[in-house]
Amino acid sequence: MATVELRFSALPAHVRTARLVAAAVARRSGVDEAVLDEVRLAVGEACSRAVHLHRRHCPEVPVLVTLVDGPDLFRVAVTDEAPAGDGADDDMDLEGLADNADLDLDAVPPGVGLAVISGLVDDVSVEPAAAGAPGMVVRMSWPISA
Amino acid sequence: MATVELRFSALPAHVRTARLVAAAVARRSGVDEAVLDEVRLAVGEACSRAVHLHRRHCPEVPVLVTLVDGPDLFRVAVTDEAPAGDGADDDMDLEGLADNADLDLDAVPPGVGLAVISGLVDDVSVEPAAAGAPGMVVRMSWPISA
Amino acid sequence: MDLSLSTRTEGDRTIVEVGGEIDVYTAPRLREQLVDLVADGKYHLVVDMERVDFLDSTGLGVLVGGLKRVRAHDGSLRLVCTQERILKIFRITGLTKVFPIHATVAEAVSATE
Amino acid sequence: MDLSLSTRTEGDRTIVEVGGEIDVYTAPRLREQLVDLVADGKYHLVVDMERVDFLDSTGLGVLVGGLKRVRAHDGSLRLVCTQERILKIFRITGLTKVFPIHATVAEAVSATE
Ligand SMILES: Nc1ncnc2c1ncn2[C@@H]1O[C@H](COP(=O)(O)OP(=O)(O)O)[C@@H](O)[C@H]1O
Ligand SMILES: Nc1ncnc2c1ncn2[C@@H]1O[C@H](COP(=O)(O)OP(=O)(O)O)[C@@H](O)[C@H]1O
Repeated sequence: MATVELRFSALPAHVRTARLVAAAVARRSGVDEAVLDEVRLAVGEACSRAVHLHRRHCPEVPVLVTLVDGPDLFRVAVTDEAPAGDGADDDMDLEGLADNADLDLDAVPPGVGLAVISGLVDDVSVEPAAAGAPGMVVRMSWPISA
Repeated sequence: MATVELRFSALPAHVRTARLVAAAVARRSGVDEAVLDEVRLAVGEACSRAVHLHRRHCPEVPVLVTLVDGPDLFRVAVTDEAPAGDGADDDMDLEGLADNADLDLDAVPPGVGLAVISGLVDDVSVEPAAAGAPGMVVRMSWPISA
Repeated sequence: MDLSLSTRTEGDRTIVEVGGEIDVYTAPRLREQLVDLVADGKYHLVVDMERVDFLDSTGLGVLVGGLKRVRAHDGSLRLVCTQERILKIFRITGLTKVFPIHATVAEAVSATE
Repeated sequence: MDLSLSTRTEGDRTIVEVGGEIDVYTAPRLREQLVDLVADGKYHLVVDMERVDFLDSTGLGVLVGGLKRVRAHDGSLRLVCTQERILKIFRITGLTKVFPIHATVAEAVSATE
Protein backbone atom coordinates (compact mmCIF):
# COMPACT_ATOMS: atom_id res chain seq x y z
CA MET A 1 0.00 0.00 0.00
CA ALA A 2 2.43 2.57 -1.19
CA THR A 3 1.19 6.11 -1.02
CA VAL A 4 2.07 9.34 -2.71
CA GLU A 5 0.64 12.57 -1.42
CA LEU A 6 0.78 15.78 -3.42
CA ARG A 7 -0.16 19.16 -1.99
CA PHE A 8 -0.09 22.18 -4.24
CA SER A 9 -1.04 25.85 -4.16
CA ALA A 10 -4.30 26.53 -5.95
CA LEU A 11 -2.85 27.48 -9.34
CA PRO A 12 -3.88 26.12 -12.74
CA ALA A 13 -0.29 25.25 -13.62
CA HIS A 14 -0.12 22.74 -10.81
CA VAL A 15 -3.09 20.85 -12.18
CA ARG A 16 -0.70 19.67 -14.86
CA THR A 17 1.77 18.54 -12.27
CA ALA A 18 -0.99 16.58 -10.54
CA ARG A 19 -1.98 14.93 -13.83
CA LEU A 20 1.60 14.04 -14.55
CA VAL A 21 2.12 12.50 -11.12
CA ALA A 22 -1.16 10.60 -11.19
CA ALA A 23 -0.40 9.09 -14.59
CA ALA A 24 3.16 8.20 -13.60
CA VAL A 25 2.16 6.52 -10.36
CA ALA A 26 -0.81 4.79 -12.01
CA ARG A 27 1.46 3.41 -14.73
CA ARG A 28 3.89 2.07 -12.21
CA SER A 29 1.07 0.62 -10.13
CA GLY A 30 0.05 -1.50 -13.10
CA VAL A 31 -2.97 0.42 -14.31
CA ASP A 32 -3.60 -0.54 -17.91
CA GLU A 33 -1.90 1.73 -20.46
CA ALA A 34 -5.21 2.22 -22.25
CA VAL A 35 -6.73 3.65 -19.10
CA LEU A 36 -3.95 6.12 -18.25
CA ASP A 37 -5.55 8.78 -20.41
CA GLU A 38 -8.69 8.51 -18.35
CA VAL A 39 -6.72 8.73 -15.14
CA ARG A 40 -5.04 11.92 -16.37
CA LEU A 41 -8.27 13.49 -17.49
CA ALA A 42 -10.26 12.54 -14.40
CA VAL A 43 -7.57 13.60 -11.94
CA GLY A 44 -7.13 16.82 -13.91
CA GLU A 45 -10.86 17.55 -13.73
CA ALA A 46 -10.99 16.90 -10.00
CA CYS A 47 -7.98 19.14 -9.44
CA SER A 48 -9.27 21.92 -11.71
CA ARG A 49 -12.50 21.89 -9.75
CA ALA A 50 -10.62 22.10 -6.43
CA VAL A 51 -8.31 24.86 -7.70
CA HIS A 52 -11.31 26.79 -8.93
CA LEU A 53 -13.08 26.54 -5.56
CA HIS A 54 -9.96 27.39 -3.56
CA ARG A 55 -9.25 30.45 -5.67
CA ARG A 56 -12.73 31.65 -4.94
CA HIS A 57 -12.82 30.81 -1.24
CA CYS A 58 -9.38 30.11 0.20
CA PRO A 59 -6.60 30.88 -2.31
CA GLU A 60 -3.86 30.36 0.24
CA VAL A 61 -4.90 26.80 1.15
CA PRO A 62 -3.27 24.02 -0.87
CA VAL A 63 -5.18 21.29 -2.66
CA LEU A 64 -4.43 17.72 -1.60
CA VAL A 65 -4.13 14.71 -3.91
CA THR A 66 -3.56 11.27 -2.45
CA LEU A 67 -2.56 8.32 -4.61
CA VAL A 68 -2.74 4.86 -3.12
CA ASP A 69 -1.35 1.88 -4.93
CA GLY A 70 -3.67 -0.60 -3.22
CA PRO A 71 -3.52 -4.34 -3.57
CA ASP A 72 -6.10 -4.51 -6.39
CA LEU A 73 -6.98 -0.91 -7.04
CA PHE A 74 -5.20 2.30 -7.81
CA ARG A 75 -7.04 4.88 -5.74
CA VAL A 76 -7.01 8.65 -6.02
CA ALA A 77 -8.57 11.18 -3.65
CA VAL A 78 -8.67 14.89 -4.41
CA THR A 79 -9.56 16.95 -1.36
CA ASP A 80 -10.57 20.58 -1.29
CA GLU A 81 -11.25 22.77 1.74
CA ALA A 82 -13.77 25.14 0.22
CA PRO A 83 -17.07 25.73 2.00
CA ALA A 84 -19.88 23.65 0.55
CA GLY A 85 -23.07 25.02 -0.87
CA ASP A 86 -21.79 27.61 -3.26
CA GLY A 87 -23.65 25.83 -5.99
CA ALA A 88 -20.47 25.12 -7.85
CA ASP A 89 -21.30 21.47 -8.24
CA ASP A 90 -24.90 21.99 -9.23
CA ASP A 91 -26.04 19.75 -11.98
CA MET A 92 -25.89 21.49 -15.29
CA ASP A 93 -28.09 21.11 -18.28
CA LEU A 94 -25.06 20.74 -20.48
CA GLU A 95 -26.87 20.69 -23.75
CA GLY A 96 -28.53 23.97 -22.89
CA LEU A 97 -25.22 25.52 -22.01
CA ALA A 98 -24.67 27.31 -25.29
CA ASP A 99 -28.09 28.90 -25.14
CA ASN A 100 -27.88 30.00 -21.57
CA ALA A 101 -27.48 33.74 -21.79
CA ASP A 102 -27.22 34.19 -18.05
CA LEU A 103 -23.96 32.41 -17.84
CA ASP A 104 -20.68 34.15 -18.05
CA LEU A 105 -19.69 33.35 -21.63
CA ASP A 106 -16.75 31.10 -20.91
CA ALA A 107 -17.69 29.95 -17.45
CA VAL A 108 -17.35 26.25 -17.28
CA PRO A 109 -19.84 25.30 -14.66
CA PRO A 110 -17.68 23.24 -12.29
CA GLY A 111 -20.40 20.63 -12.47
CA VAL A 112 -19.13 19.88 -15.97
CA GLY A 113 -15.87 18.62 -14.48
CA LEU A 114 -17.76 16.22 -12.26
CA ALA A 115 -19.89 15.19 -15.22
CA VAL A 116 -16.75 14.35 -17.17
CA ILE A 117 -15.40 12.36 -14.23
CA SER A 118 -18.64 10.45 -13.81
CA GLY A 119 -18.69 9.69 -17.49
CA LEU A 120 -15.15 8.37 -17.46
CA VAL A 121 -14.73 6.62 -14.16
CA ASP A 122 -16.82 3.68 -13.03
CA ASP A 123 -15.91 3.93 -9.41
CA VAL A 124 -16.27 7.51 -8.22
CA SER A 125 -17.73 9.24 -5.17
CA VAL A 126 -17.99 12.80 -3.92
CA GLU A 127 -18.36 13.22 -0.18
CA PRO A 128 -17.69 15.73 2.58
CA ALA A 129 -13.98 15.60 3.30
CA ALA A 130 -14.42 15.37 7.05
CA ALA A 131 -17.30 15.74 9.44
CA GLY A 132 -17.66 19.34 10.54
CA ALA A 133 -14.87 20.63 8.29
CA PRO A 134 -15.40 22.42 4.99
CA GLY A 135 -14.51 20.75 1.74
CA MET A 136 -15.28 17.73 -0.34
CA VAL A 137 -13.26 14.76 -1.41
CA VAL A 138 -13.56 13.26 -4.88
CA ARG A 139 -12.54 9.60 -4.74
CA MET A 140 -11.84 7.55 -7.84
CA SER A 141 -10.34 4.16 -8.42
CA TRP A 142 -9.14 2.01 -11.30
CA PRO A 143 -8.32 -1.67 -11.39
CA ILE A 144 -4.72 -2.77 -11.43
CA SER A 145 -4.11 -5.26 -14.17
CA ALA A 146 -0.49 -6.23 -13.77
CA MET B 1 5.64 31.74 -4.14
CA ALA B 2 3.77 28.72 -5.40
CA THR B 3 4.54 25.53 -3.58
CA VAL B 4 4.24 21.86 -4.37
CA GLU B 5 4.71 19.33 -1.62
CA LEU B 6 5.22 15.65 -2.33
CA ARG B 7 5.17 13.01 0.35
CA PHE B 8 5.87 9.42 -0.59
CA SER B 9 6.39 6.06 1.07
CA ALA B 10 10.03 5.09 1.24
CA LEU B 11 10.19 3.00 -1.94
CA PRO B 12 12.74 3.30 -4.76
CA ALA B 13 9.99 3.55 -7.37
CA HIS B 14 8.78 6.82 -5.90
CA VAL B 15 12.18 8.40 -6.31
CA ARG B 16 11.33 8.47 -10.01
CA THR B 17 8.07 10.17 -9.30
CA ALA B 18 9.92 12.78 -7.26
CA ARG B 19 12.40 13.38 -10.10
CA LEU B 20 9.59 13.72 -12.57
CA VAL B 21 7.72 16.22 -10.42
CA ALA B 22 10.81 18.24 -9.61
CA ALA B 23 11.77 18.52 -13.28
CA ALA B 24 8.23 19.42 -14.34
CA VAL B 25 7.79 22.11 -11.70
CA ALA B 26 11.30 23.44 -12.32
CA ARG B 27 10.62 23.72 -16.05
CA ARG B 28 7.42 25.59 -15.44
CA SER B 29 9.11 27.84 -12.91
CA GLY B 30 11.51 28.98 -15.60
CA VAL B 31 14.61 27.01 -14.67
CA ASP B 32 16.85 26.82 -17.70
CA GLU B 33 16.28 23.73 -19.88
CA ALA B 34 19.99 22.96 -19.75
CA VAL B 35 19.84 22.72 -15.97
CA LEU B 36 16.79 20.46 -15.72
CA ASP B 37 18.97 17.37 -15.97
CA GLU B 38 20.88 18.53 -12.93
CA VAL B 39 17.67 19.19 -11.05
CA ARG B 40 16.47 15.66 -11.81
CA LEU B 41 19.72 14.08 -10.82
CA ALA B 42 20.21 16.10 -7.65
CA VAL B 43 16.63 15.68 -6.44
CA GLY B 44 16.87 11.97 -7.26
CA GLU B 45 20.04 11.63 -5.22
CA ALA B 46 18.58 13.44 -2.24
CA CYS B 47 15.44 11.27 -2.40
CA SER B 48 17.40 8.03 -2.84
CA ARG B 49 19.40 8.92 0.22
CA ALA B 50 16.24 9.63 2.24
CA VAL B 51 14.52 6.44 1.03
CA HIS B 52 17.61 4.45 1.94
CA LEU B 53 17.69 5.90 5.46
CA HIS B 54 13.96 5.49 6.01
CA ARG B 55 14.04 1.88 4.91
CA ARG B 56 16.73 1.25 7.45
CA HIS B 57 15.24 3.23 10.32
CA CYS B 58 11.57 4.06 9.78
CA PRO B 59 10.15 2.33 6.70
CA GLU B 60 6.60 3.42 7.45
CA VAL B 61 7.42 7.14 7.54
CA PRO B 62 7.06 9.02 4.23
CA VAL B 63 9.78 11.16 2.73
CA LEU B 64 8.92 14.81 2.12
CA VAL B 65 9.90 16.90 -0.89
CA THR B 66 9.02 20.58 -1.02
CA LEU B 67 9.30 22.61 -4.22
CA VAL B 68 9.07 26.36 -4.00
CA ASP B 69 8.87 28.50 -7.06
CA GLY B 70 10.39 31.55 -5.39
CA PRO B 71 10.70 34.96 -6.95
CA ASP B 72 14.26 34.44 -8.20
CA LEU B 73 15.04 30.89 -7.22
CA PHE B 74 13.55 27.48 -7.63
CA ARG B 75 14.06 25.84 -4.26
CA VAL B 76 13.87 22.18 -3.31
CA ALA B 77 14.01 20.68 0.17
CA VAL B 78 14.16 16.93 0.76
CA THR B 79 13.45 16.02 4.36
CA ASP B 80 14.03 12.68 6.04
CA GLU B 81 13.14 11.64 9.56
CA ALA B 82 15.87 9.12 10.16
CA PRO B 83 17.96 9.39 13.32
CA ALA B 84 21.28 11.09 12.69
CA GLY B 85 24.67 9.62 13.35
CA ASP B 86 24.39 6.29 11.60
CA GLY B 87 27.40 7.21 9.58
CA ALA B 88 25.43 7.05 6.37
CA ASP B 89 26.62 10.43 5.25
CA ASP B 90 30.25 9.92 6.19
CA ASP B 91 32.63 11.22 3.65
CA MET B 92 33.86 8.50 1.39
CA ASP B 93 37.18 8.11 -0.26
CA LEU B 94 35.46 7.53 -3.57
CA GLU B 95 38.55 6.68 -5.52
CA GLY B 96 39.41 4.00 -3.00
CA LEU B 97 35.92 2.55 -3.23
CA ALA B 98 36.76 -0.19 -5.68
CA ASP B 99 39.64 -1.42 -3.54
CA ASN B 100 37.78 -1.34 -0.29
CA ALA B 101 37.26 -4.99 0.51
CA ASP B 102 35.34 -4.28 3.69
CA LEU B 103 32.44 -2.77 1.86
CA ASP B 104 29.47 -4.71 0.79
CA LEU B 105 30.23 -5.14 -2.88
CA ASP B 106 27.45 -3.02 -4.30
CA ALA B 107 26.86 -0.77 -1.35
CA VAL B 108 26.70 2.78 -2.53
CA PRO B 109 27.84 4.69 0.48
CA PRO B 110 25.03 7.24 0.86
CA GLY B 111 27.77 9.84 1.08
CA VAL B 112 28.25 9.34 -2.66
CA GLY B 113 24.78 10.75 -3.27
CA LEU B 114 25.66 13.88 -1.33
CA ALA B 115 28.96 14.07 -3.18
CA VAL B 116 27.10 14.01 -6.48
CA ILE B 117 24.72 16.71 -5.27
CA SER B 118 27.57 18.92 -4.07
CA GLY B 119 29.32 18.46 -7.38
CA LEU B 120 26.24 19.45 -9.35
CA VAL B 121 24.54 22.12 -7.32
CA ASP B 122 26.13 25.41 -6.39
CA ASP B 123 23.68 26.26 -3.66
CA VAL B 124 23.19 23.28 -1.38
CA SER B 125 23.01 22.73 2.36
CA VAL B 126 22.41 19.77 4.66
CA GLU B 127 21.04 20.59 8.08
CA PRO B 128 19.04 19.06 10.90
CA ALA B 129 15.40 19.11 9.81
CA ALA B 130 14.14 20.55 13.10
CA ALA B 131 15.67 21.19 16.49
CA GLY B 132 15.22 18.15 18.70
CA ALA B 133 13.60 16.02 16.00
CA PRO B 134 15.40 13.33 14.04
CA GLY B 135 16.18 13.79 10.38
CA MET B 136 18.02 16.05 8.03
CA VAL B 137 16.92 18.35 5.27
CA VAL B 138 18.85 18.70 2.03
CA ARG B 139 18.16 22.13 0.53
CA MET B 140 19.07 23.02 -3.03
CA SER B 141 18.26 25.92 -5.27
CA TRP B 142 18.64 26.93 -8.88
CA PRO B 143 18.25 30.33 -10.52
CA ILE B 144 15.11 31.09 -12.49
CA SER B 145 15.98 32.54 -15.86
CA ALA B 146 12.59 33.27 -17.42
CA MET C 1 2.92 19.78 -24.22
CA ASP C 2 1.79 23.30 -24.71
CA LEU C 3 -1.00 24.79 -26.75
CA SER C 4 -0.35 25.76 -30.36
CA LEU C 5 -2.70 27.96 -32.35
CA SER C 6 -2.77 29.02 -35.98
CA THR C 7 -5.50 30.54 -38.08
CA ARG C 8 -6.20 30.83 -41.78
CA THR C 9 -9.13 31.90 -43.94
CA GLU C 10 -11.07 30.01 -46.61
CA GLY C 11 -13.87 32.09 -48.09
CA ASP C 12 -15.98 33.37 -45.23
CA ARG C 13 -14.69 30.66 -42.89
CA THR C 14 -11.82 31.07 -40.48
CA ILE C 15 -10.02 27.90 -39.56
CA VAL C 16 -8.38 27.75 -36.16
CA GLU C 17 -5.94 24.88 -35.94
CA VAL C 18 -5.34 23.89 -32.35
CA GLY C 19 -2.57 21.57 -31.19
CA GLY C 20 -1.37 20.26 -27.85
CA GLU C 21 -3.27 20.53 -24.62
CA ILE C 22 -6.38 22.61 -24.01
CA ASP C 23 -6.61 22.58 -20.26
CA VAL C 24 -7.14 24.83 -17.28
CA TYR C 25 -3.68 26.26 -17.90
CA THR C 26 -3.81 26.94 -21.64
CA ALA C 27 -7.54 27.48 -22.26
CA PRO C 28 -7.29 31.23 -21.60
CA ARG C 29 -5.10 31.56 -24.72
CA LEU C 30 -7.64 29.78 -26.87
CA ARG C 31 -10.35 32.03 -25.45
CA GLU C 32 -8.35 35.12 -26.37
CA GLN C 33 -7.93 33.82 -29.88
CA LEU C 34 -11.66 33.25 -30.30
CA VAL C 35 -12.54 36.60 -28.77
CA ASP C 36 -10.09 38.37 -31.08
CA LEU C 37 -11.51 36.67 -34.16
CA VAL C 38 -15.06 37.65 -33.28
CA ALA C 39 -13.95 41.20 -32.50
CA ASP C 40 -12.37 41.13 -35.95
CA GLY C 41 -15.67 40.28 -37.59
CA LYS C 42 -14.96 36.59 -38.15
CA TYR C 43 -18.23 34.89 -37.30
CA HIS C 44 -17.84 31.55 -39.09
CA LEU C 45 -15.24 29.52 -37.27
CA VAL C 46 -13.94 26.03 -37.84
CA VAL C 47 -11.87 24.73 -34.94
CA ASP C 48 -9.61 21.93 -36.11
CA MET C 49 -8.93 19.69 -33.11
CA GLU C 50 -7.07 16.90 -34.91
CA ARG C 51 -3.78 17.79 -33.21
CA VAL C 52 -5.22 18.23 -29.76
CA ASP C 53 -3.69 15.74 -27.31
CA PHE C 54 -5.67 16.66 -24.29
CA LEU C 55 -8.93 18.46 -23.65
CA ASP C 56 -10.54 19.09 -20.31
CA SER C 57 -13.75 20.76 -19.19
CA THR C 58 -12.12 24.18 -19.11
CA GLY C 59 -11.43 23.73 -22.80
CA LEU C 60 -15.03 22.69 -23.37
CA GLY C 61 -16.12 25.86 -21.61
CA VAL C 62 -14.03 28.03 -23.91
CA LEU C 63 -15.47 26.30 -26.98
CA VAL C 64 -18.99 26.80 -25.68
CA GLY C 65 -18.12 30.45 -24.99
CA GLY C 66 -16.90 30.78 -28.57
CA LEU C 67 -20.11 29.29 -29.86
CA LYS C 68 -22.17 31.80 -27.88
CA ARG C 69 -20.09 34.68 -29.22
CA VAL C 70 -20.47 33.75 -32.88
CA ARG C 71 -24.16 32.96 -32.44
CA ALA C 72 -24.69 36.49 -31.17
CA HIS C 73 -23.69 37.49 -34.72
CA ASP C 74 -25.61 34.71 -36.44
CA GLY C 75 -22.32 32.94 -36.99
CA SER C 76 -21.25 29.33 -36.60
CA LEU C 77 -18.60 27.33 -34.81
CA ARG C 78 -17.82 23.90 -36.23
CA LEU C 79 -15.36 21.38 -34.90
CA VAL C 80 -13.12 18.99 -36.80
CA CYS C 81 -12.31 15.92 -34.78
CA THR C 82 -11.96 12.21 -35.41
CA GLN C 83 -9.95 11.31 -32.32
CA GLU C 84 -11.99 8.89 -30.27
CA ARG C 85 -10.66 10.00 -26.88
CA ILE C 86 -11.51 13.62 -27.62
CA LEU C 87 -14.91 12.77 -29.10
CA LYS C 88 -15.65 10.79 -25.96
CA ILE C 89 -15.43 13.94 -23.88
CA PHE C 90 -17.96 15.72 -26.08
CA ARG C 91 -20.20 12.70 -25.90
CA ILE C 92 -20.01 12.33 -22.12
CA THR C 93 -20.98 15.94 -21.66
CA GLY C 94 -23.74 15.91 -24.27
CA LEU C 95 -21.93 18.53 -26.32
CA THR C 96 -22.09 16.42 -29.48
CA LYS C 97 -25.61 17.82 -29.65
CA VAL C 98 -24.39 21.40 -29.36
CA PHE C 99 -21.45 21.41 -31.78
CA PRO C 100 -21.50 20.26 -35.38
CA ILE C 101 -18.51 17.88 -35.48
CA HIS C 102 -16.89 17.08 -38.82
CA ALA C 103 -14.35 14.53 -39.96
CA THR C 104 -12.32 16.90 -42.17
CA VAL C 105 -11.71 20.62 -42.49
CA ALA C 106 -12.99 20.48 -46.09
CA GLU C 107 -16.28 19.03 -44.87
CA ALA C 108 -16.59 21.67 -42.15
CA VAL C 109 -15.76 24.52 -44.52
CA SER C 110 -18.39 23.47 -47.06
CA ALA C 111 -21.06 22.65 -44.48
CA THR C 112 -23.99 24.98 -44.33
CA GLU C 113 -26.61 23.02 -42.35
CA MET D 1 12.28 5.11 -19.39
CA ASP D 2 13.21 1.73 -18.19
CA LEU D 3 16.50 -0.13 -18.19
CA SER D 4 17.44 -2.24 -21.18
CA LEU D 5 20.26 -4.77 -21.11
CA SER D 6 21.84 -6.93 -23.77
CA THR D 7 25.12 -8.83 -23.85
CA ARG D 8 27.37 -10.24 -26.53
CA THR D 9 30.85 -11.72 -26.70
CA GLU D 10 33.91 -10.64 -28.69
CA GLY D 11 36.90 -12.87 -28.03
CA ASP D 12 37.43 -12.98 -24.28
CA ARG D 13 35.43 -9.78 -23.75
CA THR D 14 31.77 -9.63 -22.87
CA ILE D 15 30.00 -6.46 -23.92
CA VAL D 16 27.05 -5.36 -21.85
CA GLU D 17 24.98 -2.77 -23.66
CA VAL D 18 22.93 -0.72 -21.23
CA GLY D 19 20.11 1.61 -22.23
CA GLY D 20 17.66 3.82 -20.39
CA GLU D 21 17.93 4.75 -16.75
CA ILE D 22 20.27 3.23 -14.20
CA ASP D 23 18.81 4.44 -10.97
CA VAL D 24 17.77 3.32 -7.51
CA TYR D 25 14.84 1.51 -9.12
CA THR D 26 16.57 -0.33 -11.98
CA ALA D 27 20.14 -0.72 -10.67
CA PRO D 28 19.33 -4.10 -9.03
CA ARG D 29 18.75 -5.56 -12.51
CA LEU D 30 22.12 -4.36 -13.74
CA ARG D 31 23.73 -5.83 -10.63
CA GLU D 32 22.11 -9.20 -11.30
CA GLN D 33 23.38 -9.13 -14.86
CA LEU D 34 26.96 -8.42 -13.75
CA VAL D 35 26.79 -11.03 -10.97
CA ASP D 36 25.49 -13.64 -13.44
CA LEU D 37 28.26 -12.91 -15.94
CA VAL D 38 30.96 -13.27 -13.33
CA ALA D 39 29.36 -16.48 -12.03
CA ASP D 40 29.50 -17.63 -15.64
CA GLY D 41 33.22 -17.10 -15.82
CA LYS D 42 33.11 -13.84 -17.78
CA TYR D 43 35.79 -11.72 -16.15
CA HIS D 44 36.49 -9.16 -18.87
CA LEU D 45 33.52 -6.87 -19.17
CA VAL D 46 32.87 -3.84 -21.35
CA VAL D 47 29.84 -1.85 -20.24
CA ASP D 48 28.56 0.25 -23.12
CA MET D 49 26.79 3.27 -21.64
CA GLU D 50 26.14 5.18 -24.86
CA ARG D 51 22.39 4.64 -24.60
CA VAL D 52 22.11 5.44 -20.92
CA ASP D 53 19.84 8.44 -20.35
CA PHE D 54 20.18 8.71 -16.64
CA LEU D 55 22.69 7.46 -14.09
CA ASP D 56 22.60 8.04 -10.38
CA SER D 57 24.81 7.08 -7.49
CA THR D 58 23.06 3.74 -7.04
CA GLY D 59 24.12 2.94 -10.59
CA LEU D 60 27.68 4.02 -9.80
CA GLY D 61 27.62 1.66 -6.82
CA VAL D 62 26.60 -1.27 -9.00
CA LEU D 63 29.38 -0.51 -11.48
CA VAL D 64 31.92 -0.30 -8.67
CA GLY D 65 30.56 -3.60 -7.31
CA GLY D 66 31.04 -5.14 -10.75
CA LEU D 67 34.60 -3.89 -10.87
CA LYS D 68 35.36 -5.48 -7.50
CA ARG D 69 33.89 -8.78 -8.64
CA VAL D 70 35.92 -9.04 -11.82
CA ARG D 71 39.08 -7.87 -10.07
CA ALA D 72 38.71 -10.75 -7.65
CA HIS D 73 39.32 -12.91 -10.74
CA ASP D 74 42.02 -10.70 -12.23
CA GLY D 75 39.43 -9.45 -14.70
CA SER D 76 38.60 -6.00 -16.00
CA LEU D 77 35.61 -3.73 -16.33
CA ARG D 78 35.79 -1.01 -18.94
CA LEU D 79 33.19 1.60 -19.73
CA VAL D 80 32.23 3.07 -23.08
CA CYS D 81 30.84 6.56 -22.73
CA THR D 82 31.07 9.83 -24.60
CA GLN D 83 27.98 11.53 -23.19
CA GLU D 84 29.07 14.61 -21.34
CA ARG D 85 26.30 14.55 -18.73
CA ILE D 86 27.10 10.95 -17.81
CA LEU D 87 30.86 11.55 -17.81
CA LYS D 88 30.29 14.48 -15.48
CA ILE D 89 28.92 12.14 -12.82
CA PHE D 90 32.02 9.96 -13.00
CA ARG D 91 34.19 13.05 -12.81
CA ILE D 92 32.35 14.59 -9.85
CA THR D 93 32.74 11.40 -7.87
CA GLY D 94 36.36 10.82 -8.86
CA LEU D 95 35.46 7.54 -10.53
CA THR D 96 37.16 8.53 -13.79
CA LYS D 97 40.29 7.42 -11.93
CA VAL D 98 38.79 4.06 -11.09
CA PHE D 99 37.24 3.03 -14.42
CA PRO D 100 38.96 2.97 -17.78
CA ILE D 101 36.54 4.97 -19.96
CA HIS D 102 36.64 4.53 -23.73
CA ALA D 103 35.05 6.38 -26.62
CA THR D 104 34.04 3.28 -28.59
CA VAL D 105 33.36 -0.39 -27.95
CA ALA D 106 36.12 -1.30 -30.43
CA GLU D 107 38.62 0.71 -28.43
CA ALA D 108 37.49 -0.89 -25.16
CA VAL D 109 37.60 -4.40 -26.60
CA SER D 110 41.14 -4.01 -27.91
CA ALA D 111 42.46 -2.22 -24.81
CA THR D 112 44.82 -4.26 -22.68
CA GLU D 113 47.01 -2.23 -20.35
N1 LIG E 1 3.74 19.21 -14.90
C1 LIG E 1 4.31 19.46 -16.05
N2 LIG E 1 5.27 20.34 -16.13
C2 LIG E 1 5.89 20.59 -17.26
N3 LIG E 1 5.60 20.02 -18.39
C3 LIG E 1 4.64 19.15 -18.36
C4 LIG E 1 3.93 18.83 -17.22
N4 LIG E 1 3.00 17.94 -17.52
C5 LIG E 1 3.14 17.70 -18.77
N5 LIG E 1 4.12 18.42 -19.29
C6 LIG E 1 4.60 18.41 -20.64
O1 LIG E 1 3.61 17.91 -21.45
C7 LIG E 1 4.08 16.82 -22.22
C8 LIG E 1 3.04 15.74 -22.18
O2 LIG E 1 3.02 15.32 -20.88
P1 LIG E 1 2.04 14.25 -20.39
O3 LIG E 1 2.79 13.22 -19.64
O4 LIG E 1 1.22 13.84 -21.54
O5 LIG E 1 1.21 15.04 -19.28
P2 LIG E 1 0.11 16.13 -19.46
O6 LIG E 1 -0.52 15.85 -20.79
O7 LIG E 1 -0.80 15.89 -18.31
O8 LIG E 1 0.74 17.47 -19.39
C9 LIG E 1 5.38 16.38 -21.62
O9 LIG E 1 6.33 16.21 -22.62
C10 LIG E 1 5.78 17.48 -20.69
O10 LIG E 1 6.88 18.17 -21.16
N1 LIG F 1 7.51 8.57 -12.16
C1 LIG F 1 7.48 7.95 -13.32
N2 LIG F 1 6.56 7.03 -13.53
C2 LIG F 1 6.48 6.40 -14.69
N3 LIG F 1 7.28 6.63 -15.70
C3 LIG F 1 8.20 7.53 -15.51
C4 LIG F 1 8.37 8.22 -14.33
N4 LIG F 1 9.40 9.04 -14.45
C5 LIG F 1 9.83 8.87 -15.65
N5 LIG F 1 9.12 7.98 -16.30
C6 LIG F 1 9.28 7.56 -17.66
O1 LIG F 1 10.58 7.85 -18.05
C7 LIG F 1 10.57 8.63 -19.22
C8 LIG F 1 11.55 9.73 -19.06
O2 LIG F 1 11.04 10.53 -18.06
P1 LIG F 1 11.81 11.75 -17.54
O3 LIG F 1 10.91 12.91 -17.52
O4 LIG F 1 13.07 11.85 -18.29
O5 LIG F 1 12.02 11.38 -16.03
P2 LIG F 1 13.00 10.33 -15.37
O6 LIG F 1 14.13 10.20 -16.33
O7 LIG F 1 13.38 10.95 -14.09
O8 LIG F 1 12.24 9.08 -15.15
C9 LIG F 1 9.16 9.14 -19.43
O9 LIG F 1 8.78 8.91 -20.74
C10 LIG F 1 8.32 8.37 -18.48
O10 LIG F 1 7.47 7.48 -19.16
